[in-house]
Amino acid sequence: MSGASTMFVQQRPVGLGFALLIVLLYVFLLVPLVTIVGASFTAGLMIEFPPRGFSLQWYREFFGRRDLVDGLLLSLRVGAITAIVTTIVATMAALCGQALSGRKGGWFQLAMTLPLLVPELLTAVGLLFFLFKIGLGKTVLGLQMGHILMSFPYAYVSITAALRQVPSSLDEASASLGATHWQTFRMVTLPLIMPGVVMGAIFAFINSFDLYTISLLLKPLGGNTLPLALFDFLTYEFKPTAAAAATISIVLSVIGVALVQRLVGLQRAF
Amino acid sequence: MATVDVKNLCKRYDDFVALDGVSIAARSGELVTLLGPSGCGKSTTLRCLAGFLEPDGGEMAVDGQSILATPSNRRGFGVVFQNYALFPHMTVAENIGYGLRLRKCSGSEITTRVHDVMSLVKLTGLEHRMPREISGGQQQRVALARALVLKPKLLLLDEPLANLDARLRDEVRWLIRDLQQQSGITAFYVTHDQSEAMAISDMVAVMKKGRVAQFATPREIYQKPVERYVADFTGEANFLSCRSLEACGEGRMRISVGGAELDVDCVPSLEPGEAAELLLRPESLQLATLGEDVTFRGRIVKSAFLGASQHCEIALADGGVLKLTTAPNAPVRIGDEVGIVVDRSHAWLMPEGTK
Amino acid sequence: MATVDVKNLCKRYDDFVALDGVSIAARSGELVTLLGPSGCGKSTTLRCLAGFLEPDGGEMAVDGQSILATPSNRRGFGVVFQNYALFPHMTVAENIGYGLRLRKCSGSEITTRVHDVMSLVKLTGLEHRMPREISGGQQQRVALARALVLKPKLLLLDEPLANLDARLRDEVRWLIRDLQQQSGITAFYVTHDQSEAMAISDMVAVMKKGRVAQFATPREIYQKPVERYVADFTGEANFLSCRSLEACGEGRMRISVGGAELDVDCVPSLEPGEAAELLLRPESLQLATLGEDVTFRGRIVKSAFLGASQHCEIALADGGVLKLTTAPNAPVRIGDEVGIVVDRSHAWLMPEGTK
Amino acid sequence: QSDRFIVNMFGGRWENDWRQHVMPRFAEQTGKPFDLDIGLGMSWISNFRAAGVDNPPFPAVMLNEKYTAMIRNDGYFEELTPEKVPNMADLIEPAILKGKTAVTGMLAPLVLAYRTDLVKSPPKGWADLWDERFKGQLGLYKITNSAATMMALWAGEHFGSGRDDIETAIAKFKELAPFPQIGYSAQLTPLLTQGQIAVAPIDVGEVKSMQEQGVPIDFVVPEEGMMVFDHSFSVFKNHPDKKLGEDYVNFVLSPETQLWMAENWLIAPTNKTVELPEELQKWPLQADVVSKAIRFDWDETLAIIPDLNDLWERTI
Amino acid sequence: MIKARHLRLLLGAPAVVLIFVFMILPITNMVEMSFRVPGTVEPFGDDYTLMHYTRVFGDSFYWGILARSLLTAGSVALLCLIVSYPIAWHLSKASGLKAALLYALIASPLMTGVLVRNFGWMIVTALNGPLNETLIGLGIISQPLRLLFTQGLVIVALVHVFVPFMVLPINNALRNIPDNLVEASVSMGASRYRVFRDIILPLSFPGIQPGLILVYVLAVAAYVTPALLGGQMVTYMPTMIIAELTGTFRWPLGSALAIMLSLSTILVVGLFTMLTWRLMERARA
Ligand SMILES: Nc1ncnc2c1ncn2[C@@H]1O[C@H](COP(=O)(O)OP(=O)(O)OP(=O)(O)O)[C@@H](O)[C@H]1O
Ligand SMILES: Nc1ncnc2c1ncn2[C@@H]1O[C@H](COP(=O)(O)OP(=O)(O)OP(=O)(O)O)[C@@H](O)[C@H]1O
Ligand SMILES: [Mg+2]
Ligand SMILES: [Mg+2]
Repeated sequence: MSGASTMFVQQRPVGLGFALLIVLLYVFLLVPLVTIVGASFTAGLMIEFPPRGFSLQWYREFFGRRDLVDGLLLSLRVGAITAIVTTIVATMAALCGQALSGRKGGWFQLAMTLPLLVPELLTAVGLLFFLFKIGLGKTVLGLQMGHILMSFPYAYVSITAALRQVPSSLDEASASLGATHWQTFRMVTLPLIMPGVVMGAIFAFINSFDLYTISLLLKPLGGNTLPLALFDFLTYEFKPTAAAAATISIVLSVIGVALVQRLVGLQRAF
Repeated sequence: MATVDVKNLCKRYDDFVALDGVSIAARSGELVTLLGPSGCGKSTTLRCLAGFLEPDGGEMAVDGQSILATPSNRRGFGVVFQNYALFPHMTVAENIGYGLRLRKCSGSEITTRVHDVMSLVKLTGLEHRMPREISGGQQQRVALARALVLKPKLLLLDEPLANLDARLRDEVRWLIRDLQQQSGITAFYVTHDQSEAMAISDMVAVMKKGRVAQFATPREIYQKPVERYVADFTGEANFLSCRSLEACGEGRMRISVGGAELDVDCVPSLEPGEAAELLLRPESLQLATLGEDVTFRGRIVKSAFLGASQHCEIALADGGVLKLTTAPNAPVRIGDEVGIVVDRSHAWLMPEGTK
Repeated sequence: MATVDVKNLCKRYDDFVALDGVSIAARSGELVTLLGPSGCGKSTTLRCLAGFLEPDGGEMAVDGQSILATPSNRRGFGVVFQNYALFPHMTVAENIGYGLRLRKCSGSEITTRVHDVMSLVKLTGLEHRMPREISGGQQQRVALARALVLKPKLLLLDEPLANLDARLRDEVRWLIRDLQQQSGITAFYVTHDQSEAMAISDMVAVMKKGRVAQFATPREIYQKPVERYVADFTGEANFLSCRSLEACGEGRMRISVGGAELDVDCVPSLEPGEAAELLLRPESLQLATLGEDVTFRGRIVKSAFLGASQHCEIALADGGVLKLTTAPNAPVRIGDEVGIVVDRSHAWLMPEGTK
Repeated sequence: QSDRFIVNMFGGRWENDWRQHVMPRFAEQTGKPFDLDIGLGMSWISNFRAAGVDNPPFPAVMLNEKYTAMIRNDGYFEELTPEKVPNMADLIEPAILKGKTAVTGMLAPLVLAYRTDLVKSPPKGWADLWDERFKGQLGLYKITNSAATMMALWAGEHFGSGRDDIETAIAKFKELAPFPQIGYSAQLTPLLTQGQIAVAPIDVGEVKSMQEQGVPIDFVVPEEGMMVFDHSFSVFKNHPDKKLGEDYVNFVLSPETQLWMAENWLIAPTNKTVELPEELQKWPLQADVVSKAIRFDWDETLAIIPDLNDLWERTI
Repeated sequence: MIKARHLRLLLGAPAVVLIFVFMILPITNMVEMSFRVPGTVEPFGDDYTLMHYTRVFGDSFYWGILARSLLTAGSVALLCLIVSYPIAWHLSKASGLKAALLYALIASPLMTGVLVRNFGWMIVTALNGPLNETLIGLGIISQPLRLLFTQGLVIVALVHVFVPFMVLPINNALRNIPDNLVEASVSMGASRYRVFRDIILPLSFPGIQPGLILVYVLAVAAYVTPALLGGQMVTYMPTMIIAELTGTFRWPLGSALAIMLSLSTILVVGLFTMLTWRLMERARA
């Protein structure tokens, strides 16, 4: 870094141009989000940015709409279960993957990330047929399985990365001090991979919260997830309520991230 | 407080033979060092003992009882790792008390025992620091304390000083030796630093490609190595090819070397007439002053001031080079013709070996 | 082939003063070593010279010309890093040829120059290996070759041997010294290993917390240190507190120590009556044999066999401890009463210092 | 028999209104709690097909006739009669669909909407879409939407040899390209609102809500006749709650429900006994207007659709 | 100890079951489906045939759509790389709280649903939206641009969505490049540009390659964004597949198309991996 900084000192114009570029890129990342949040507070009747005045009317409208609120609740529930189950299964799988070496480890890794590598659509349609075959068609459980499947790779990758940072000598040290495998896991490994585990859970949750195609095909009778409800809403009405709903999901995500920050520290989590 | 017997230990990694019949033993309270270059199998041996690896063959016994079937966490050995392997999420005190906690000791017992061992290794006051907040030397001592607090039967140390700087190394080395002797714990110690091995061991096993080349006391290893490899690895050495002429007494041999004939001690199994090499340690050579009995003559080709001493290299007439050490202020000038006096009682004859 | 002048170099990292007025100089073709404990500012000095850091004050000149305004990539110095900093994605030959490529040399010129320098550092045959496929010692030589091939005005080496094991270190150290002398390149060399510094330097700068404590030849640094810190850092040392009684000639002083009165050399600035410390290097002490002029008496409290020698510690009657080195086979038993002979020409008196 | 009565409905506003204003009355009638399965024709059909004839997930279903036609010959549906569904007796005649497996419960008129500020002389009929003055200002549907299908069939008939003259139809639409192709009529709303397009065939309900938001917009009923989205209701033969399903269809066809839909959604009633109130007279919901709408035979249409879609995708 | 190792392998069982039962079996099902004859009553018949594949592979129309899908995904991946690289570089130089904030910023698109983001783009690109207003305000354009339902917007939105997937691995790779490699190269006379070209770029490739692959795979299969922002002006494979599977109910054909898409994605990724294998090998420290 210091080498580069010296170079900056000597070639300031490039540095300035670069800084400008970086700012523009970050703006690019933020623009749609800022727009939505802004638009959700409009006092006008149309979705627009900058908003026309300030009002909370669209939030009131959102919470008055059962279709949207029910969607939010279902999404939260499915997301929470997905996060918990996925994290447990992925932690176990990551421990297993660590014990596999070389070629076998590579295949295992590939298998675990398969849901990410196959187009979601193919999985979704395949699952639709399959779930009806085994009697889980149009049930919350079926939807849940689809979400767990699609969120699994994110948790797996995050936890595996964390596990790779734990030197095997710590396991050995713990064993040499008399710990059983379970004790080593609980007292040494788990605390050390916690940032990765929490990050994995958050990723799984966020991913589940965002799944569209899978949910569209697998959704249970009488249920709609928030993205589906929002899509339907946007299909028939183009009102700032949608911006309010979107803002609420953004806020939920931010709360999630803040939670990670409190629990494990964000720097360690990535 | 335990005797250890390792017999004919073998271990393969896939196709690669890492241990090829290693036998070593430790008497109760002894410190045994495994010495050898990188990759010779020192860590592998230790890890088999610790139970982290399962040997493919051979026997390991502690106090006469085989430990092959005992899992690592029930062997009751203390292990100290090269990079300390401290638990980064626990304070110093928690690290040290971890083993006691596993043994379900009471809180107050843990506190006292941790406190005692911490004052033993001079860490008092650092209880609540995290491992990353203390220096390398202190970390090393935490690792040691963590092993010692459990009063292990056997202490296994894998290059415990490798990550310390020269001055700290010295300090911690003596600490380890003192603690080991005070508590009378049997210990295995892995290093590739010969001076470390020499300084603190009761016995040294010099390892070579998965085998033990020589297992003996430090003095014997240094002064009476069984082969060139051992001599080479245990300190600076000069080797001169020579012809062995005839035996002249038990373990002695007359040889002809560099134009001179000498009687020297030799490896017992050596036969007269065999090609042999003469080992001359630098400290058994001296530049001749007037009137001394000069054995070799040559010209100084290199010299370096080392503070406590000077290092010279002298080219002999027949092309060999002898390295030797002189007092720091002796006048050595490159190019000078000099004579060399050999301390014959410290010359040693070995069978000619591949290096 | 360049003279270097560093004057009063200062560098701060935020609030922390890393360099606090460092002045050193190198004559053409000299090898100057920066020696000091971790964190004393050795690397910082070197990195200022290399242009990786901008000093906050002071002057650096090469051949009389200030280089402060020259960016790093136009200074034309060769830099060798502690962990080699080889480009992992280039073969050995590509690594060495990289600088030539940047200079737009023709392909054939690159090939010959790379080939030449590789045979100089004895790497021939490894051209197409990747850095990770060669040993540490070989990597070190690649790093060296990569700097040398550009025929730099000045060679900067930051702990180039730190990652090598003891035996390799010796080999590469001599290689560096030989190459530097053959090519006559001026060099700055950073290390915290005193024996390394002693062995290969023309001049040594001993650094202490961002300053130069002493800048002199290795011999002077070792034998006539200006303060205890320098003596301590440059080798094993015994210090005895004493009273200086009176000057007895240019740079000599009469002192009273441990019950004896001695005439010894001293730091020129020392005034009679000042509190002072006597430096006795272990090699200027000897166990007394019969009839010798014994200076001190004491009891052996520790001894260790080191192969080429033995290390003893002797407790004096007044509580001081003297460390000394004896021949490997001298009979030393812990508890023995012994007399100690001092080589007075190598005793050295310094002002009393904080350690 | 399940403990809840489940039927399907579109999402968004449809779902919300159906849940809050319509279904409670039916639940009161039957004394059974209800739930809605939200989705679209294609997802319901996927589900019924995946579930198979013997296991329909719920008893009664609302579908576009396009989708009804897809499975009505597969034996999914019960034949409906006035005995089972008394209100069938009052239906306008075209509302009873082929094979009596379905009855149209909602007719949503599709008209031509235009921005009054952007369009100087409004279009009169479908053919005006090809007029130079609207070039680049049109918003149309993607071919998977039945509106696009209907318009293509109409174009085949109008410009070519008949409804099955898909080559001509596609060629005519090619002339209009590029134009935004929309999945659902409400997706045209933001485009019209923002003025990104000026003319589009759209559900009258959307026109009304845009007018309420203050968008300068108006509509014409095309002179060739408007088109309609028809949502038909069917009952599954193999569902244990079949009887409830029939009651539900009857409930939807009842004058109260029909009037409610007309007032709130601008849906044209199919029950002849419904009297439209004064304020609804300006919208094209009256039985005589509706009867003049262009209608299609979806069995025939379905046979054409694969080729039509194919050609559309390839050409436009 | 053998037993302990086996126990550890057993931990993988739930995950393997999950993947096998809910992923591999259903997809095998789909593969089988793609060989069925089209049905008259049901979406597929009982007999097997290759006709869907001969049809799909023998028709330049499908090849065209496939090529468009693959090319679009390719340009999304490349653009994403261009956008992400400076961000990753900037991020890799940050530490402490600043790094945490930047991470949060970069991850923010991930944390808000696809739908939400797309919706945001709709507002941004509205005729009277902020983008048009800004551009007009800056005098760059005089007439508002119609951006919604253009292919450009689809690509921009996809790039936006995938930036985190690209930034994180590249940031990782950049962080693993020791500073002294840069210094070494500078000391040998390298300019800023040469340092980047010769050292930074090749050594960050282990981050670039997985980033490109991941973004490519995700972009090929993207459905919602093109559907929502593209206005169907151009057809991509996923839209086609959805239409066949859920619109016209030609399941065997739809399956065949889905499999064609998957196979060609795998082929492209495999080819790319092979072509860049040497670069990866070299950069692996
Ligand atoms: N897990 C493994 N798989 C394959 N080979 C291994 C493995 N562990 C060690 N080896 C090989 O076995 C040999 C002995 O390794 P070991 O770690 O015992 O050496 P060592 O003497 O401790 O060396 P060092 O001083 O470098 O630690 C080495 O050549 C090493 O390459
Ligand atoms: N980038 C930095 N920011 C803040 N402080 C620094 C930085 N780099 C070095 N320092 C501090 O400056 C002092 C001198 O550092 P320098 O690297 O020169 O030491 P050194 O003598 O080379 O030590 P070592 O032998 O450990 O390499 C150290 O105390 C170090 O903590
Ligand atoms: Mg080892
Ligand atoms: Mg340094």
